[in-house]
Amino acid sequence: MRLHEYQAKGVFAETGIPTPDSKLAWDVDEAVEAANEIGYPVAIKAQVHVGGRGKAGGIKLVDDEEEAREAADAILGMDLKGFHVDRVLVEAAVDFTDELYVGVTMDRGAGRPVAMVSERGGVNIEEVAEEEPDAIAREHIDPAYGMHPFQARKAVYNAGLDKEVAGDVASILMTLYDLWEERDGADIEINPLMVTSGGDVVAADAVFNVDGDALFRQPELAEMEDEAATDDLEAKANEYGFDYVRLDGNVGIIGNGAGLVMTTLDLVDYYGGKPANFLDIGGGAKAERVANALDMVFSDENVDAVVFNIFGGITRGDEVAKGINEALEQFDDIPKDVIVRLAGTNAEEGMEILNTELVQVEATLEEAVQAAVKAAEEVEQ
Amino acid sequence: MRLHEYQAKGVFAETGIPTPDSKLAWDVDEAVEAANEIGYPVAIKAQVHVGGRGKAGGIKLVDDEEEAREAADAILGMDLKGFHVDRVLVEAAVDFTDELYVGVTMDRGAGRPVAMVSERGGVNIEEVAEEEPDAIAREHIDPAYGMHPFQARKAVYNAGLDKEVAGDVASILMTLYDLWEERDGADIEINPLMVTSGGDVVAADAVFNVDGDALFRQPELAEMEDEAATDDLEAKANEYGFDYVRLDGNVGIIGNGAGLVMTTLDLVDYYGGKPANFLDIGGGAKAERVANALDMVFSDENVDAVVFNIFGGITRGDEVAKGINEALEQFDDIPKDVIVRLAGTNAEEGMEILNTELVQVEATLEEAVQAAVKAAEEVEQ
Amino acid sequence: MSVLVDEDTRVVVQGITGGEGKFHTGQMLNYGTNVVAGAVPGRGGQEVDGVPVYDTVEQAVEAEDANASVVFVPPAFAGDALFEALDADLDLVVAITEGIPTQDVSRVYRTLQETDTYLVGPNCPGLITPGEAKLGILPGNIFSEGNVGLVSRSGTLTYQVVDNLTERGLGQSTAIGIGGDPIIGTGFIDALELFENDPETDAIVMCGEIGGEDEEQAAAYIDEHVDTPVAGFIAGRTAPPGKRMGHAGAIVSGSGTGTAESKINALEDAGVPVGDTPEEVADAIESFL
Amino acid sequence: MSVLVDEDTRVVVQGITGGEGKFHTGQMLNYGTNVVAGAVPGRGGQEVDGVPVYDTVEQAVEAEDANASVVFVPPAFAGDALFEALDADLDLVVAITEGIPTQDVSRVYRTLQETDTYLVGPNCPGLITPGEAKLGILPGNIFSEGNVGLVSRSGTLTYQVVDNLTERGLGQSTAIGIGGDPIIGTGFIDALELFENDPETDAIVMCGEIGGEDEEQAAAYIDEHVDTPVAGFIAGRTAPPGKRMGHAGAIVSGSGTGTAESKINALEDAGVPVGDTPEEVADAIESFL
Repeated sequence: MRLHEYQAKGVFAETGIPTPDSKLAWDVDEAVEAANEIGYPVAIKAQVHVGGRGKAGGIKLVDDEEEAREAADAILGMDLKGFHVDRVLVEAAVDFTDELYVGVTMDRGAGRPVAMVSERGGVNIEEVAEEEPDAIAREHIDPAYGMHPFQARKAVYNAGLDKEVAGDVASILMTLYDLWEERDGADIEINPLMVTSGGDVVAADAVFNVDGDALFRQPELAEMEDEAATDDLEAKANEYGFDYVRLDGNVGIIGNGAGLVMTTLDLVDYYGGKPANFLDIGGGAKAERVANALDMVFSDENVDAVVFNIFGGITRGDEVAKGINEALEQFDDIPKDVIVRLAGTNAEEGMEILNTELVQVEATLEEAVQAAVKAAEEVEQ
Repeated sequence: MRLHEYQAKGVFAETGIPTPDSKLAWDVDEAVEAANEIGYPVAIKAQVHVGGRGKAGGIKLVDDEEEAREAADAILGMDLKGFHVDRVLVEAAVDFTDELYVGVTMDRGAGRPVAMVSERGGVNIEEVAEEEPDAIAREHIDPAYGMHPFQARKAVYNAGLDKEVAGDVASILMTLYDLWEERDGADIEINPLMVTSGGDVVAADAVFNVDGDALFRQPELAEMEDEAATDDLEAKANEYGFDYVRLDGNVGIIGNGAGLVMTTLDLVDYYGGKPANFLDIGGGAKAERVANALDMVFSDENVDAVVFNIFGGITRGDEVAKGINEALEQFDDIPKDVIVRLAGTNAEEGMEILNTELVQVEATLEEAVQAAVKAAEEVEQ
Repeated sequence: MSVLVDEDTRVVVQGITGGEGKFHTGQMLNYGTNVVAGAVPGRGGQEVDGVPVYDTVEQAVEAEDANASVVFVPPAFAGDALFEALDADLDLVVAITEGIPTQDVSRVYRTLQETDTYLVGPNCPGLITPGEAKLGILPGNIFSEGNVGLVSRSGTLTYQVVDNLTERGLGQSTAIGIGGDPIIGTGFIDALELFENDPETDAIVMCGEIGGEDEEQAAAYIDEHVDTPVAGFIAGRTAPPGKRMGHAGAIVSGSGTGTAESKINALEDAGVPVGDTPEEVADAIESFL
Repeated sequence: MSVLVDEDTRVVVQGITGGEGKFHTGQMLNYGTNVVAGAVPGRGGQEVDGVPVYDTVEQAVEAEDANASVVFVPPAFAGDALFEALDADLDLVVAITEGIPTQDVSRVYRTLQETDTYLVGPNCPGLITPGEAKLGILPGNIFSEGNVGLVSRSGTLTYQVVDNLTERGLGQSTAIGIGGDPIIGTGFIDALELFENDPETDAIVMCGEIGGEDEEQAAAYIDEHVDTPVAGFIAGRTAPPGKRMGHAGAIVSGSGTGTAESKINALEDAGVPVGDTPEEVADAIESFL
């Protein structure tokens, strides 16, 4: 789960990490008012979950009210890499001499957290990571202990930071790690961590992604989960609790288990079709959940046919069949062809239950995918 | 550093551990008023750092105001195993069906903390520990992680606690451990942890000893450090920052390093004398500290002669000699014979500085001790 | 004849009194698994399907001589349950639970390194030695006895591949669903090592998916250490970079490794044929035997 | 010829810019110890007595090839300094600092078990191989080269015993002050094992004191594993039970072990003569050689 920049900065500020003066604004007037209050120059920053906002025109530095109005007007409502901008952060511009990078994430390969520091922060940190990995000091953390203070020092000194700021950055890194640990962070980053001409450090941007599986014990963060600014269908998937990704094809795909659903996508592609989505109903789905999944895929107007591929383990074929029947019996005229393939637990019972007037049943994954690709092709023609 | 029962209960109560209603009282009227407020029966409990208070008459259960007055009058001002009682805790009596024991301490042999639970709590726990060690469930804790919840459960179920209270006791044990860890506990105990007829658990007594070396980061606990109710000389030692133990002999002993001071005591005994005290001035003592040490030992009227035994490592012989001279030059008539033996760092310089009109100098530890024993004997005769 | 589990494996089910724990205990018993105990705090003394329940894993191990556990404990308490299982010094712990916070798993993983226990999962379907025992939630009826070892990051994809094998009469020695979470216990390399050392495993299927570098590392391991023929499958060829597909394992990192292409190339470079479809995996295995 | 330290030991001093660190660095250099670096955060690039200072221990180790450290860092930060030393994978860490909170030491001790490093202390005078190197605060001039190994829980008592040995011409191979804190790194048994395996150590002095069970365990170890003759001394015979004498090690537990009597008996049962005075210890050693 991703927090917006302004939310992340709010959390950071609570722990004493210095952040610039800022205010959230939902419309142009609010933005201008905020800018006037903070005092120029200010940055006007689109609040969307997109990397490279600056390069894409989502951040503008303005020097007076007129520029502020112009910038807010341009950014609010814009479409940034597919995301609608409905709010901006108006923030005091920082007069900086250096841009550092600090971050904490889980190194899945090592199975433990890693803290990172670089004096090469700013927009190009990903290139730095790719091309000069040694320019980023990395320190693995023992999750039993958390970060030892000496590790924060090692990271900042190994990154080659000036002695003048090394102590401050080390203590920010300790704070970040503690935050990451206490609040179940997935990734937490300050990039850039700006060094001012006075030798102070300020978090000019903030990333805080939270482990979605831990939201049950992070009620405050769960409340911040963004309701707005995502694709309507993906919002619906959140509501239903599906793992759903919308793609640009026309064959709707529903299945159980990420690996099998991905395989179904791959086979659609392999047999010449184009997947419209990834939808994993998860393990042990009951009839209602199955019906919701069909509802979701039907709502996508790009979908021309649907393949429903279930290999039962905890999921039971009879429950799936019931759900499919229920969902389809609501329609006088079923909007898209549905091809079903059931295997595994209670698959035979499911096959018996399925109303074959409403769906086309196939025996194997390959046959089901081929049938769906064909059905979708026929619609397009 | 030991907290009083009432202080420990205050700390426990903050974390949600249930404790009986209680009030501290410094005189009889206050105690009676408190008892009336709480409602009878109440326990009136001497607040001194002594084990086995109950058996020694330091705890009385009273049923009405008259008994309360009588008990408070008897306990306040009493001498309990050498400790003056200057305050009592007046506490609601608990109607209990069982007395449990829970505690956390450092197992120095294992180098890690250990949590303990027993259903055989109460005054005889030490006997239980001695005679039926298996009646106490022990669970070693990994200090990197702290106590895992499963360990608290293991401890209570292995101790054979009733299922009805097992969950509550496990969660109290978790709380105790967290307290022990966060507040730098040395030993922390609830004995007895009473089980009421209603199946609730209540901390009827509370022990909380804090690691004296960690008081620098426990300011709240440091403030509780007891100013009162200890031996005057030991209070003085606290003030000066000496490790000091008063004993019942007449040869005063000052030295540097616990092992060497103990050895000096042992030699006094070996040569037929009786040590009056243990006083370790620690490492690197300067002249003033040395003078303070002499002042302390002179203040003990039982002391007839003093042996000053320094083997310099970080402690420098010249500094010690200066301190001895300074301390003794204040007297027109030096109250007790002082025998000095200096060895190690700057011992020769020290020997030169020492005013041999004020002190007797000996070359070896054995000779110094023998001289002091002899001098003390002469005073006694 | 098998790795990790067989008819002698003595299983304690952690969370046996919960809905899933109860249901799958029945399923495991039906399959013939030696489920000897359950462990649920406060439920000691009860029984589930005739299996005695203890308050702690340690008590279950002491009383019933269990040497493996299957964990159905809900995510909020699963990390602690895994620590309890490791503390009890079991040979094998199978964590079915899905959605355990990653930091909890990271702490468990840290302790796991100090033990000799095999942890399978979390968020995995478990493992099965057909005809002997299954530990977890795999549908027993699709498996058949044989000499193909199978290791997979995905649950239902495993079933699909097994189904294709079984239909052709290619039985399995042991099938291990290692799970697709960011941090798991037993990985591809551990499983490959076990199969390589199992005289009754004559061919291996390895099912990977996009995300992470485990498949690339496994390919290198196969190249150096595995003589048993291996066939591979990689799910997620059509996944767009940067999109999250289902579980966290399936994120394309975009840094050269982690993509389906990178994994397929690594495997093929190690001499492992990678099927375009599950059927093709079965073809390759058939050709080995 | 010695254990743990010799003329090739390359020392980094943690806390070299503090008062004690500075003073004893000078003392160690005077003695001939190979002090090659200091480590103090923020002081990298400075020098103390010609010794270059680095910001971290790791940098000191990389630049100067140090393999041991001596820690003079104040108690509040000493635990962290010890973790840093262990992280740098040194062979030997000598913690002089007195008054480190016990829980900090317990955490360090836990990590120590996962390393091959010898930690001496904390709250110890350090160790010395006469004529070669001293790491710590022991007064070098009282020691002399020879073949008596010495291990002691107490600082100044060690000096006393060494003085008695040196006066008789009984030189020392290595003398180790292990410290008297409740939790320490290297204990009696570690030291005894090192001396037993050192061909140049022909007799051992072991100075214990009341509290804990380390001397009893050491006695059992001597009985089984040590052929080199050992003489003992136990401080605290006259300490009243339950009274705290100086450091926390010196508490009589009252449960049968931990008393001077228990320790003396255990040692004598293991064939170790225990002196009533330091002189008698020297007598015993003289008789061995």
